[in-house]
Amino acid sequence: MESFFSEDMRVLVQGITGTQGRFHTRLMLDYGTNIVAGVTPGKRGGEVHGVPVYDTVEDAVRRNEANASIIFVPAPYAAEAALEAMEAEIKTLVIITEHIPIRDSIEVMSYAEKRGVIVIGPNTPGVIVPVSCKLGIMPAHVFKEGVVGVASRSGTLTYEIAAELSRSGLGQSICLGLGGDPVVGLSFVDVLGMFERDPKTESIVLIGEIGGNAEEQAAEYISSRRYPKPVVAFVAGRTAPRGKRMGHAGAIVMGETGTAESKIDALKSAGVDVAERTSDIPRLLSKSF
Amino acid sequence: MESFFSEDMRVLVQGITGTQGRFHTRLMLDYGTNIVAGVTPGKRGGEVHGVPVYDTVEDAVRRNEANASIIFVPAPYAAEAALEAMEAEIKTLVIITEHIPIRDSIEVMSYAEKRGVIVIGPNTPGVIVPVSCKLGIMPAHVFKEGVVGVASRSGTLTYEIAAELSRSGLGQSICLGLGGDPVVGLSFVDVLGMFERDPKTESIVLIGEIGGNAEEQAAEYISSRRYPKPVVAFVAGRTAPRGKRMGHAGAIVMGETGTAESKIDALKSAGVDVAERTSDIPRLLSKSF
Amino acid sequence: MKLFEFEAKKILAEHGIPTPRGALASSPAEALKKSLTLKPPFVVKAQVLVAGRGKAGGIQFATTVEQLSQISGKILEMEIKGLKVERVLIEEKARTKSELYFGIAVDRSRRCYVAIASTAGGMNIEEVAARSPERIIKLSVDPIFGFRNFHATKIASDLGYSGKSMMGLAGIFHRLYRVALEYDAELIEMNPLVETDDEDFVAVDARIIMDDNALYRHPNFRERLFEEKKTELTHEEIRARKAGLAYVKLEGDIGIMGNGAGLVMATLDTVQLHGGKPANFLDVGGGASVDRVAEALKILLSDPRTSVVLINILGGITRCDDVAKGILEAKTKTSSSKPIVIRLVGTNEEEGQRILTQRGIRVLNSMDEAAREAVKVSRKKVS
Amino acid sequence: MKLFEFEAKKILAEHGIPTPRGALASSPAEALKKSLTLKPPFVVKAQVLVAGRGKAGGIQFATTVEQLSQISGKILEMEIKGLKVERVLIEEKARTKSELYFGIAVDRSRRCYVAIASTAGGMNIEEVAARSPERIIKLSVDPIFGFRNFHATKIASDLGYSGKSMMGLAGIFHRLYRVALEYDAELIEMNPLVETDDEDFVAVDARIIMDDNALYRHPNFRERLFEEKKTELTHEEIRARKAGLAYVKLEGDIGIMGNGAGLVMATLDTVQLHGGKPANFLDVGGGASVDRVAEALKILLSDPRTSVVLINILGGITRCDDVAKGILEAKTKTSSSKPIVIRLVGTNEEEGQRILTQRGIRVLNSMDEAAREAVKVSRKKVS
Repeated sequence: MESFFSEDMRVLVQGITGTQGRFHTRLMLDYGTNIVAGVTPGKRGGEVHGVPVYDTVEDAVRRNEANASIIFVPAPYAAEAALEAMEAEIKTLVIITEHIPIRDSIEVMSYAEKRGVIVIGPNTPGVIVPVSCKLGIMPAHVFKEGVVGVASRSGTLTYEIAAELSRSGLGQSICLGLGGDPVVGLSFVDVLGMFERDPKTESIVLIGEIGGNAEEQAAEYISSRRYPKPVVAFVAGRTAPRGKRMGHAGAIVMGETGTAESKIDALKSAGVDVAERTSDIPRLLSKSF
Repeated sequence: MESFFSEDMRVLVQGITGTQGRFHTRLMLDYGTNIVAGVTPGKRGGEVHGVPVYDTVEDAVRRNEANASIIFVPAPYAAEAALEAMEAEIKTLVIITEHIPIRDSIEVMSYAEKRGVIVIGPNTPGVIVPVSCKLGIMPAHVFKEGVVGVASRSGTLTYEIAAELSRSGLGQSICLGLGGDPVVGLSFVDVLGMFERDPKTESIVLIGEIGGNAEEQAAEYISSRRYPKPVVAFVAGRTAPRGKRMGHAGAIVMGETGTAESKIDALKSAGVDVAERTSDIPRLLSKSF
Repeated sequence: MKLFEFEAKKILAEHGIPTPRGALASSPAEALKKSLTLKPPFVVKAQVLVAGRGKAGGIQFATTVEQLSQISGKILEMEIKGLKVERVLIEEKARTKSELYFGIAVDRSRRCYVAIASTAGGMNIEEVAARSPERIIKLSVDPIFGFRNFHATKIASDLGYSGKSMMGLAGIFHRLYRVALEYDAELIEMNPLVETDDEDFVAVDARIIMDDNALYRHPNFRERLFEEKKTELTHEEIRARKAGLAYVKLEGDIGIMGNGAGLVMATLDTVQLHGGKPANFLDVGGGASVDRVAEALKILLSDPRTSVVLINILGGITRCDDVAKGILEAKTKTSSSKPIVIRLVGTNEEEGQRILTQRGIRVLNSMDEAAREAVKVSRKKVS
Repeated sequence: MKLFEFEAKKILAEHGIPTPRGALASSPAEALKKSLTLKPPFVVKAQVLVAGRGKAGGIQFATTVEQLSQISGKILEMEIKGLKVERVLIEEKARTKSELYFGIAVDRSRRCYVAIASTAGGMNIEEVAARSPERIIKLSVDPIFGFRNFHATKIASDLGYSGKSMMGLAGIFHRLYRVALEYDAELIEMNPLVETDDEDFVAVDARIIMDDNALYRHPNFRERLFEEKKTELTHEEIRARKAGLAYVKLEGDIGIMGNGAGLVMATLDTVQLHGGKPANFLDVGGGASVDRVAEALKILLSDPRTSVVLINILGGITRCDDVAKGILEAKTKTSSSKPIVIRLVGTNEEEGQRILTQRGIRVLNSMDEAAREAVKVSRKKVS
């Protein structure tokens, strides 16, 4: 996955000394991720699983040439952490943190755009390239190396579908969680562009859900440019009532906007196979080979 | 003066319906300045000396292709007016207004830098190219067409010196007021660069005063690159006490910083002739021809 | 978090945005008393946190204080969309020349705030956008540059106003943006914003939805998340929220819980696909403890509408043994005999499944199978 | 506009920055009474708006309340650099482990705010910068991005602090930046910011200079510009400020006024070049009215130190006839016989010169000539 999953990725963990940060640093290291440094203000000089800890991102970057960062910092400080990373020239940013205020996310995305930084999340399980690298919190064992690119707005549902794919012998080239918040960095459209350019990815699964219009935009993108790789989609939330937030801050139907029907209709019109059940996805994908 | 005084300058007057705006619009028109529109929120549809008035800069620019603006808006709204002009793609901005808070000026300069906008002022008499164009409030009769470029941090003192020059037969290629505030747009260094590239300008007069270190930086610039055109300087405020603001917000010696001695010494070391009296300037200039 | 109309108006007024003169009352007597300082005609408005109160009779007019008192009494006895009316807002009715809409919302795809204005005030703005898009003015707000006075001026000018009216209107727009930022609003609107006969503007209705995730910056409002009367939530929803669970009440009879919002939504969808009706959405979240799982299940079991509970867990951070223990604890504590269909896979699944099967509880492996089973059980129950 | 130390500290404390416990007193009795709630040792500090009060004896220490009362009395009788001490600040003396400097200033050449920190606290920061630049940490603040928590952390870390101390210090830095913005400070500093024996931090001295041009945003402070006791200004300076004139008192005997700051400064310089000593700087500004010119001249004529007044006007927006009328008015009103040397050229100069010469007043044409003349007249007067 060229644009941000380069061979020489040197990863920083922000909030490395917290429970989550510490736990997942261990799992990411085990998976083979090249973690070079961690940051927690006030904890300079410490170590987490052999990874040196710094007070500031600038310091960590200067001494370890980190170029990507994964953020486990609590919500009230997470946006600040993202801005700090960007100011220190970090170019790929995975924000795991949930419950970041929208206002803060908007600011982060605005800077990211101005500085050409790729942001994944917030409120994302992260990204995994089976079986070489993991920048996230997903359970590694459900993923298998292969040629299906997966992009999703949800966490556990992605594991469910990845597990179905793996069981059916359909490994994944990369799985990306875009994040369950209303305002996130990478969109389906961005990711479709990356998948198209990625030689390893042969077909794509999009896992959408109610709220917003990211799926409609993906459909528009697919149909307008006659997208060259087969795409299968699943959209969660057909049964969701209006005006209620379904767990994710972003999963809400506002008025007529963001219904599952709208998304499914748009995707189908764009020629995308939309699965009714997660268990149908492997079959629909196989059809396309 | 290439960079901002192009032939096709189409000027907007912000605050055109105020007393100052109205008065100087008349004088600028008389001088031959190509004023195409004016802006005062709430005054759309009106006219000032035949110039159409709009509510917003965007509207004025869209309908009249203005590319420069002169601002007469009162201090509490002047920075906002400057930002509005920049958002509407105005590329040359003269801010006449005095008493703009520093915090506001800092914001304006920051945007100007990011957007590549040239800002002259605030607290400036503006800029004049005798005898073709005036974007300012200076009394036109003291200026004469010629080959001396003048840049100054002061208003009346510039008129005094321009009058001396004109009387001595030394016309001016352009006279620029940089502004008497601590934070202004164009600096002596910027202007020296412009003068160097301007074929019409053969020699230069810099009129400095106490406060800040713009003159020291000009000296550094002149000596470091062996500046190719002769420069004569005058620095006002040798007798000024420390810690007192001498009329201009920017004219204040803070601690050891910003004294006239420091400036004069730096300029002399850089090979600049520094006049003791304004009346000496024509003689020093003539020497250089 | 939704604010009541009277709260939103108070905030607007504090920020220099004109609102009608009025007062809050929780009884006809109080309404009568407070109306004495107001000039007729009046309007009486139910203070409930649901849309569509007008159509439900929650907004009525009165020309005399007696009539106002009588109407207040009637409205205070209403229940609108399941919510009891506890208070009414009594106000002087604005002398309307025209009605505008102005609001600030989040534009997800552009990832910024967007200012929305229309001369079609008083109507549902989404309907206006759908039917007469030419009547809608939208302006994306650069998050760093902000919504400046001149942006407000531009909108007011584009709405067709000029001179003093335009300046006044622009001032109101600009102030509303400042309120939006200050209160971390994910939606703020004045609808209608009324232009009166004497060419003043007044926000006749106002709505603020605060971003729940930002409530730590607004401690005054934070505790309200857990107060039934100050939210539009049901008793069960409040209880779930207190336990840190994401819960939404639905109309059906199959109680559903799982881990992860997307997975639970998909579970609901699968149940419906098989002909069943979900009674709720309940996400226990990631890495749920024994206690949290138990509390979640207790909420579902105690819901009288529920005929069967479907549990769908795919353990990642969540451990299946913890889930199994939570299920047992809830069953013991509630002594409910309602059937429970369980799908439990992922981290520590052998241990989790063992704990349950030891107690004679069957555990399924696929979501689809579990959903089908739950629907089957619910049908039996109902018939 | 300079704030008093006690005011600056109050603002800092309100923003969560620790300051020593203390109280303000304007008499020894009050100092004694208020010291009873404080723990010795004490420090007594003159509240005057000039630098160098320490060297002038305006800061003294006391170990008992009696001593404190006595010292307060002594300081309250002082006059420091021409300013009477009206109040003292009595405080608990901090148990100092080390002294730091932290401030926010305007960086003119980079056109932004700059945060400045040093471990050489308690000293003049400019001297430190000149002598030991390696002890100074500077960080330019991007005006749009702002001074963020992590910038503060970086500075605290670079100063050599770690762990809890670093976090505490960073918090103080960050709060000071917020104070700077909120109060439109052109300079704000804590010097020294003391690290105490128990590793807390406390701002032992604090200074805020507000941007005069921003005072319209701070109405509480605005009126103070014109109160003698709340500024470092002399009576004449206050009077001039009220009239909208820029006036600075100097040491000499030649009163000087003109239009335009640069021109007046150049006039002062020229006078000195000819061996004269300016009594003041006075700029009547652009387009001065008859009244403003008259008031300006009255201020100069009424100054007992002044032997001669030099008026240097180059009319642009300013009209020479208005200036001439103003001069006549002031001469009539004050019936002063002090000589006035006048240079008057520019807009309407014929009319202006005519008005004066009709009354037998000579008018010169060049600044240099006028300066020379004024010096000559002053020499005659003095000799």
